[in-house]
Amino acid sequence: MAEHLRARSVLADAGGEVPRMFGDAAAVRLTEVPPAGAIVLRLDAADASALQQAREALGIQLPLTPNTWHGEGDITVLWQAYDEWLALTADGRQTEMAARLTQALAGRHAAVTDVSDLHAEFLIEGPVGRDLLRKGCAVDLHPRVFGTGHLALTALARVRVVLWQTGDAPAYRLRVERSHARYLWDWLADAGGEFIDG
Amino acid sequence: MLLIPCPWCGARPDSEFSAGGEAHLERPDPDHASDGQWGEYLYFRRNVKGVQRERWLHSHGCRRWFNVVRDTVTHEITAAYPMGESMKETGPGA
Amino acid sequence: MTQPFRIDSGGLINRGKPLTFTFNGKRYTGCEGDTLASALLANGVHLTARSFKYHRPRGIVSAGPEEPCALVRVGTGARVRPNVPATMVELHDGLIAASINCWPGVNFDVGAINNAISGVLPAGFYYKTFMWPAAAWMQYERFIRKAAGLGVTPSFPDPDRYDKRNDHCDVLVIGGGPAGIAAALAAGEAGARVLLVEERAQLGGQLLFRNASIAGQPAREWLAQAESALARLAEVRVVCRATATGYYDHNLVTVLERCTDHVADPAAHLPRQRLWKVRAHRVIVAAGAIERPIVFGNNDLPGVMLAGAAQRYAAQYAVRAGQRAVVFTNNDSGYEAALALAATGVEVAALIDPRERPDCAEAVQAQGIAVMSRHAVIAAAGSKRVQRVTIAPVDATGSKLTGPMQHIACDLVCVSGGWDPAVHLYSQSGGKLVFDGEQHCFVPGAAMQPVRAAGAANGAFFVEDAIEQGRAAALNSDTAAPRRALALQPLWAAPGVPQGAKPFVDLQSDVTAADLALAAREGYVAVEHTKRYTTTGMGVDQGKTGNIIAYGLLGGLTGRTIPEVGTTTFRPPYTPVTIGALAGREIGTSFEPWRRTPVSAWHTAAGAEFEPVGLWRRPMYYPKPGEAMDDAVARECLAVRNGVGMLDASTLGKIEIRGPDALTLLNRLYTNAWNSLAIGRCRYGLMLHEDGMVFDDGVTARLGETHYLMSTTSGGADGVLGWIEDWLQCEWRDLKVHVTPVTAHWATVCVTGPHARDVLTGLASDIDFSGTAFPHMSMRQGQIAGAPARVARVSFTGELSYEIHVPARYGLALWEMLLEAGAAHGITPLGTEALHVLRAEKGFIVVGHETDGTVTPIDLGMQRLVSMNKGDFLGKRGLARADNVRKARKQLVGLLTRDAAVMVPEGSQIVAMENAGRIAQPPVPMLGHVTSSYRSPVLGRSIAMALVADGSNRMGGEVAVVTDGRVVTATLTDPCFYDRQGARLNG
Amino acid sequence: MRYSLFSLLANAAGGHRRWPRAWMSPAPKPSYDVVIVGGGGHGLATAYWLAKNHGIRNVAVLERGPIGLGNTGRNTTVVRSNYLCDDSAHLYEHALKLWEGLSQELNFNTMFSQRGVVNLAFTRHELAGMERRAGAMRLNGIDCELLTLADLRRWIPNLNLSRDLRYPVLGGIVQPRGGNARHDAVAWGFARGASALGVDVIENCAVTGMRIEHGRITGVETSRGPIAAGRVGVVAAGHSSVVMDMAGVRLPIQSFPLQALVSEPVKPILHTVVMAGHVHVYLSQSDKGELVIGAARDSYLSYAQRGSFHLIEEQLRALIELFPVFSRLRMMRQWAGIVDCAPDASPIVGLTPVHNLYVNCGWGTGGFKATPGSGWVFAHTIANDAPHPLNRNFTLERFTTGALIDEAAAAGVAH
Ligand SMILES: Cc1cc2nc3c(=O)[nH]c(=O)nc-3n(C[C@H](O)[C@H](O)[C@H](O)COP(=O)(O)OP(=O)(O)OC[C@H]3O[C@@H](n4cnc5c(N)ncnc54)[C@H](O)[C@@H]3O)c2cc1C
Ligand SMILES: NC(=O)c1ccc[n+]([C@@H]2O[C@H](COP(=O)([O-])OP(=O)(O)OC[C@H]3O[C@@H](n4cnc5c(N)ncnc54)[C@H](O)[C@@H]3O)[C@@H](O)[C@H]2O)c1
Ligand SMILES: Cc1cc2nc3c(=O)[nH]c(=O)nc-3n(C[C@H](O)[C@H](O)[C@H](O)COP(=O)(O)O)c2cc1C
Ligand SMILES: [Zn+2]
Repeated sequence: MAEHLRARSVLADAGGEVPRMFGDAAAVRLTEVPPAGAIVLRLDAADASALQQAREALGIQLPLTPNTWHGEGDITVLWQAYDEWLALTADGRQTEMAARLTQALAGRHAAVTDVSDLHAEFLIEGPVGRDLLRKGCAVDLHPRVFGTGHLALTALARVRVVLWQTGDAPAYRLRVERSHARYLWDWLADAGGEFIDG
Repeated sequence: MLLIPCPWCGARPDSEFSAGGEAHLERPDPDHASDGQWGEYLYFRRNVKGVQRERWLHSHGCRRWFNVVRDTVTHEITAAYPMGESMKETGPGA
Repeated sequence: MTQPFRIDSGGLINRGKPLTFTFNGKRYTGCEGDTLASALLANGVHLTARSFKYHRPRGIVSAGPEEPCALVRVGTGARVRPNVPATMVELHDGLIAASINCWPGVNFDVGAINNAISGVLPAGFYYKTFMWPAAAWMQYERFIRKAAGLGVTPSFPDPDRYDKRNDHCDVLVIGGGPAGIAAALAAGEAGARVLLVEERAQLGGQLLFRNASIAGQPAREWLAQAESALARLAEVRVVCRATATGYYDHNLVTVLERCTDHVADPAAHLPRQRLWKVRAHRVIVAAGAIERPIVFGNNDLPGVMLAGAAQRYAAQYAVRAGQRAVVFTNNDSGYEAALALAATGVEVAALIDPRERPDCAEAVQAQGIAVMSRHAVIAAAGSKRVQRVTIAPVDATGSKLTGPMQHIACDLVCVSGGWDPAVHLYSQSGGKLVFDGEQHCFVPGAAMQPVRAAGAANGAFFVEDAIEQGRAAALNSDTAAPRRALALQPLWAAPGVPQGAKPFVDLQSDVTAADLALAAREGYVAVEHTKRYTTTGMGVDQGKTGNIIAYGLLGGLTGRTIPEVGTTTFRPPYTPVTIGALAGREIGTSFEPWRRTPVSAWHTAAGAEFEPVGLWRRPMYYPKPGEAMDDAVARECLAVRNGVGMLDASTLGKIEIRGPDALTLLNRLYTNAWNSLAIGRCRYGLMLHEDGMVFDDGVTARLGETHYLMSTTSGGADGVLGWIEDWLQCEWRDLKVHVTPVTAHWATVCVTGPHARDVLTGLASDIDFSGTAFPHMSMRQGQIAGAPARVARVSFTGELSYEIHVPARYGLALWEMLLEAGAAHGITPLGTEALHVLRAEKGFIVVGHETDGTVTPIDLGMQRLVSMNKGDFLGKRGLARADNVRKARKQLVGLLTRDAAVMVPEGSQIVAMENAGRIAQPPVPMLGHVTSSYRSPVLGRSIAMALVADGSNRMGGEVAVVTDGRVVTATLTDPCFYDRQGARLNG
Repeated sequence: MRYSLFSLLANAAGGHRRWPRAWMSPAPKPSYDVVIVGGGGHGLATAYWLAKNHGIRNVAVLERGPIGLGNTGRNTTVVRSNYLCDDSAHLYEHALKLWEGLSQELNFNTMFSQRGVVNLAFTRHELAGMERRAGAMRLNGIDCELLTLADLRRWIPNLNLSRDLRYPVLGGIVQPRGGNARHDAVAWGFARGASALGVDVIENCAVTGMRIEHGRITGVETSRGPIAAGRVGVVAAGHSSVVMDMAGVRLPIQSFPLQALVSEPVKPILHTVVMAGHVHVYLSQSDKGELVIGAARDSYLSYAQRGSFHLIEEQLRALIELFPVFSRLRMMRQWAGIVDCAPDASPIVGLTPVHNLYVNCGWGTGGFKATPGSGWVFAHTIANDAPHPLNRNFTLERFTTGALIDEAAAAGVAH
């Protein structure tokens, strides 16, 4: 019997490891991102010292502006609500990260939960990425109002996603509840079909 | 489709939200409320024609509840404010 | 092939690109740039349709979306489009079209009998007859239905693809005529993000056929320059073949883009149509104006056409709509049309104008056209095409004949009764309409949303005014843009229409002036009543040309002004929108997400039958080859009772609860008391809404001092989370507790059966599974084969059971490992159906089966789970309401059929034994219904649960279960049928 | 003048110039025995039955606009009595029986077409719910048949019965006596009938206040002046709480938009009413040929007679799932009404805390079908100052005691 349980991708049976390309010159490219360590942090943003503790434990400032994210080194923190953040780190580091945070925030009105397997993460890049997303997403992604560093919690197709822009090409990442991932992947692949030159 | 101004995420189509009905309802003291008062609390709403304060949940976004001041005839929204904030004097009637 | 009515030069068609098409089985040729209508006219085809009610011959009336008559079927097979206006069908090679609503054909149509008996078919005739005998209506109706309707629905599923697109802009400009172009240019140059949508294939609006000059420049030159200026602006997007169809709240405008309808062989990957949902900061409606007809006798004959349309056919499409025309106009625009026609070689026999002679008559007369002022066309004649008109002199108001009639031979009548701004979208936005007493049309008034109208849509009928208005609207400038009036004297209908010549108001719905008069006589005078009684404006064209005339005539009939009559409500869509486009891509497999667990693919491969649970898809059972459902379920059940089974329970809702007030929260949410729960132990709880009714249940484990893990039903997880967050965020803001949903983070496998422990002890794990170390209703954390794991010993089957949670990425591996580890014990995967049988044997409830939102814990016999002395909890007060403490409420019971082999269907009604004989003579009082019903393999008989009035006092008594007219006798018992002492899950 | 084929023929000869007004629209008198507030189908039916069954003819129906343009004039016209709760079943079945003779009763063809109402089941849970409902209907003496897939194929030839759907159809029930009626005709027919019996149908007369003395109503204020009344019945649908507020009576009612749409007219293609609860759409084909399609209601309070566009998208997705052949048809018009929803999705018909003031509301998304029956029992209630046995349990008090008549679970989809 196996000594160690083998991890599987949520798209294991849909070929998610292989990037999907649509259009000549990769007008848009869709990839499943390997799992990251992820922590949900709940904290009162009005509690300045708690914020300070969290910052020290993470080594990075929590974004306090709604709809933004902030990354340094291998840590990215996504704003989720006025009292909630999603901290991403390299896979395997989450337990330690959670422990650090838990310890730093002990005795405060805060909660740290490992959610590394709660979501799947996709990368969408290429010049028509915006056109692909706007088929199912009502957020205005025009560069005048949404650029690298921005984030949106919104509905894409029929599911809730966390969508954030990581590059001007543009490049977006999105996280979706794992049980919805396959649906969203298929939806994106179908939507991308239009950009394949006939 | 209404544009609901989430105080945090910004304005989004109402399909991203759940409507929570009239805001600032008082829950009567359960130990002292009569059946009549409890029934009022459960079922009776002002059903305002005009400007009303109501609750919305950004269910597909930040998952937070907040209050909105909206005209139920024109659908115009004049204010949105977080839960726990008292009724601001925003607009007539309400 | 010749196109006899094609003009040799001019126009915007490409003579070098001839296109072949078929109409009513006959082949014709047209040119690139034609519409089906212009190509038909080029070939001299005027008879294109039969009317809705009277099956009268009809032709082409307009050159746009307002077309009331020339509706045709386009395409064949699965790609057919049943009722489209020929005026909006761009010609492509091989296009096939045909007339609709006529049999055997458009030339000879049997339905025309209706025209002969039209005397007994006035407006609303069906309200007055077909009532005897009462039962015969269904027969009458069959005929009426056959006669009604227009085209035929395609017989096959739609092969095309439809897409959607969300869009945003600072300024949305609707309409690409001069006003819209000017608006887009001005806004774009000011730096705004602009979207300009134009319904037709190219920009230009009326400039495409009007001989206008703009600031001394010929219109087409201005247009070309403007188009290239637009193209240079990076943030201005122009989309043609895109109709703004609906204006909704908060400046949401829907736009239907027709991507491939005009292409002979569209590429398969492209959508046929795309629905845009545009959220604009500001909207400028520059949709132009629609020409208004004038009613006269037989004004529906083919060859009677709007003057502007004839002009457009001549100038844009290089088609002569006739050889000898009469122009009938009450305003100056008809003069321009007359000149344009004459310039293309149409003989204009006369220009008839009820007004005194206007200045513009001079130029017309100079072309040798007779201008007959103070005259009106009172009727047309001809069989399938107009052959002549009858004209007569009229008084100054146009309401009386003042002299003898005379006839003029012609094959084309060009009518202009004025222009109506296309205010549809403006009105849909909530904007008010006001009646312009000078131009006699409705124009936009006060706005309710950030929207302005410009150009002809705003009553500016002169190009330079329109451009000025477009610019002003774009810059949001307050200075009122100019609007010179178009000289016009209103004339809705010609007076003195001869007997027998029907004057039509709504050509599509076959509503005549007499119908309106009848409606008025019978009191249907409110404009909305008139509409509904006569069906005016209720056709595919939504009365774009007819409605205003109906208002005018109705005003006259009832002594009201047009503003007093008012308009009917403008509703979306402006022009009809394909249902497929509204549905979009989220159909079929994309209809709704299938939520998948980490083991889903394995279940599929194993041949499971699935059932939906919320958005999840759970294996219901795993049939082996040759096994029916019952066999498979029985096998799975017995495996659990006698050996061991395993179930994918990943769908169970899971919520982490942390904080010093976690315990307070649980005490308020659940009906029972939570104070004494030790760390590492679990407890079952019920949740009630504030009315006292059960809405979810589940087991919560205490993992730490202030840390709990709550589980919920699979379908109820979102509801429970929402419920908790609602209370925490809105009411109990002082509670120091956080809840975090983690359902999909964990894969959960439930191992259940007497051999469950044997299977688990075979795993590489640091958890001690022994009965003493790990008692029933407790949870342990540790690891299994290197993965972090939480294991709960809880049971829904009544057997020794463990729920093993590992991070989702390991879910499939865990499943496979358990299969392997359990192989020696014959471990059997089981689906939800077996689980339900097993839990029913134990009398455990399932929320949604045993509850339906009207059931309290007391009704379920679970009073021991309701702690009345722990303080308040949600639903406590509700439980005490008068009806909830009523005796003899419906209560949960077990049911054993007298014949153990008989199984009653779930949902069956239950009546008292003494009423069993009465079921043939209803009404029969009912006692309750069967909530769950199964064949129990271990008991070898059927079992059921039911909610029965006063059930707890009827225990041991018999009731009659009524199923499909049969009566089954059953005894009421305790709902627990198996191992009542619970011996099997302890130890 | 009586309506008949004969009178139609006779009038044809005269160019239809002799038809009289269908109903009189007189100026209000200073005082009436009974004033009905609201000239929708229910209000007009109430007045008709007051005059016909109870001999009370000094009655005015006050309608703020033209009659019949509220929900009566904008509903999808489904008529059925396939209800679960006994109280509802008896009430709606009484109405259905009245529908069966209504055209003759009113001498106005309401085009009541018993083409059958089919409810589809998409989950086993729904199937069990239908078994429960069908059983209850039969035991209450109401026609109902359970349908297999083969039956469905017969009833609805174009229905997509593929197993590959996200939610395949599993079965259904049909009430063969259910169907559609012409909505406008019902209002007009009752108005004509009531008018002929002496009732004043007063249009463009909005009630703006209530006169109450010592807990007893004595009349109403209107946009056309005060009108004294012995008794007042309020039947104002979406505006019920606004009107009752004038009398200081609160209602457990919320007003929501309910949308509907019609396709372009086509030749007969659908011969039954089809309702699909789980995927949220229902439809029928009108005699004029258009598909009349409805769905769920909007979730927010509104008095605007318009709703959110995404509901239309949802409804048409569901339609295409069930009827792929309708994809190329086009939506011709969409609209909304304001429906008065009670917490248990059942109406409130009865007395109020104010003497001689009666209320009839809460029909929500499904009161058209009740129109003749609702008027019948409400007229009885007003005439006797006591409810008819059929509406005895549809009281306001039930929201105090908790004895709701919970059709919410059974209804599933609005209509
Ligand atoms: C889109 C839609 C689809 C529906 N589909 C169905 C269906 O298929 N089957 C079904 O059974 N039911 C359906 N319904 C519900 C049904 O339409 C209503 O329940 C029913 O028509 C209510 O009738 P009513 O006469 O009570 O109300 P209404 O017809 O709305 O009449 C109320 C009247 O009161 C008047 N009024 C209001 N305030 C005042 C005042 N202050 N003074 C004077 N008059 C006033 C209003 O102007 C209105 O005319 C649907 C409803 C909608 C909106
Ligand atoms: N001389 C006359 O009697 C007379 C009368 C009326 C109009 N006009 C002419 O009309 C023009 C006015 O300019 P304008 O720009 O206001 O009108 P326009 O008619 O030139 O342009 C309006 C454009 O809007 C498009 N459109 C309409 N509804 C639409 C929708 N819902 N979605 C997308 N596109 C839509 C039309 O296809 C058209 O191209 C001038 O050329 C003027 O001379 C002249
Ligand atoms: C059963 C039914 C059938 C309808 N059929 C049509 C129709 O064939 N054509 C049409 O334009 N409108 C039709 N309508 C919609 C009405 O025109 C109108 O939009 C609706 O009654 C609401 O009124 P309003 O739009 O004036 O607010 C229909 C409405 C109903 C209730
Ligand atoms: Zn938000």
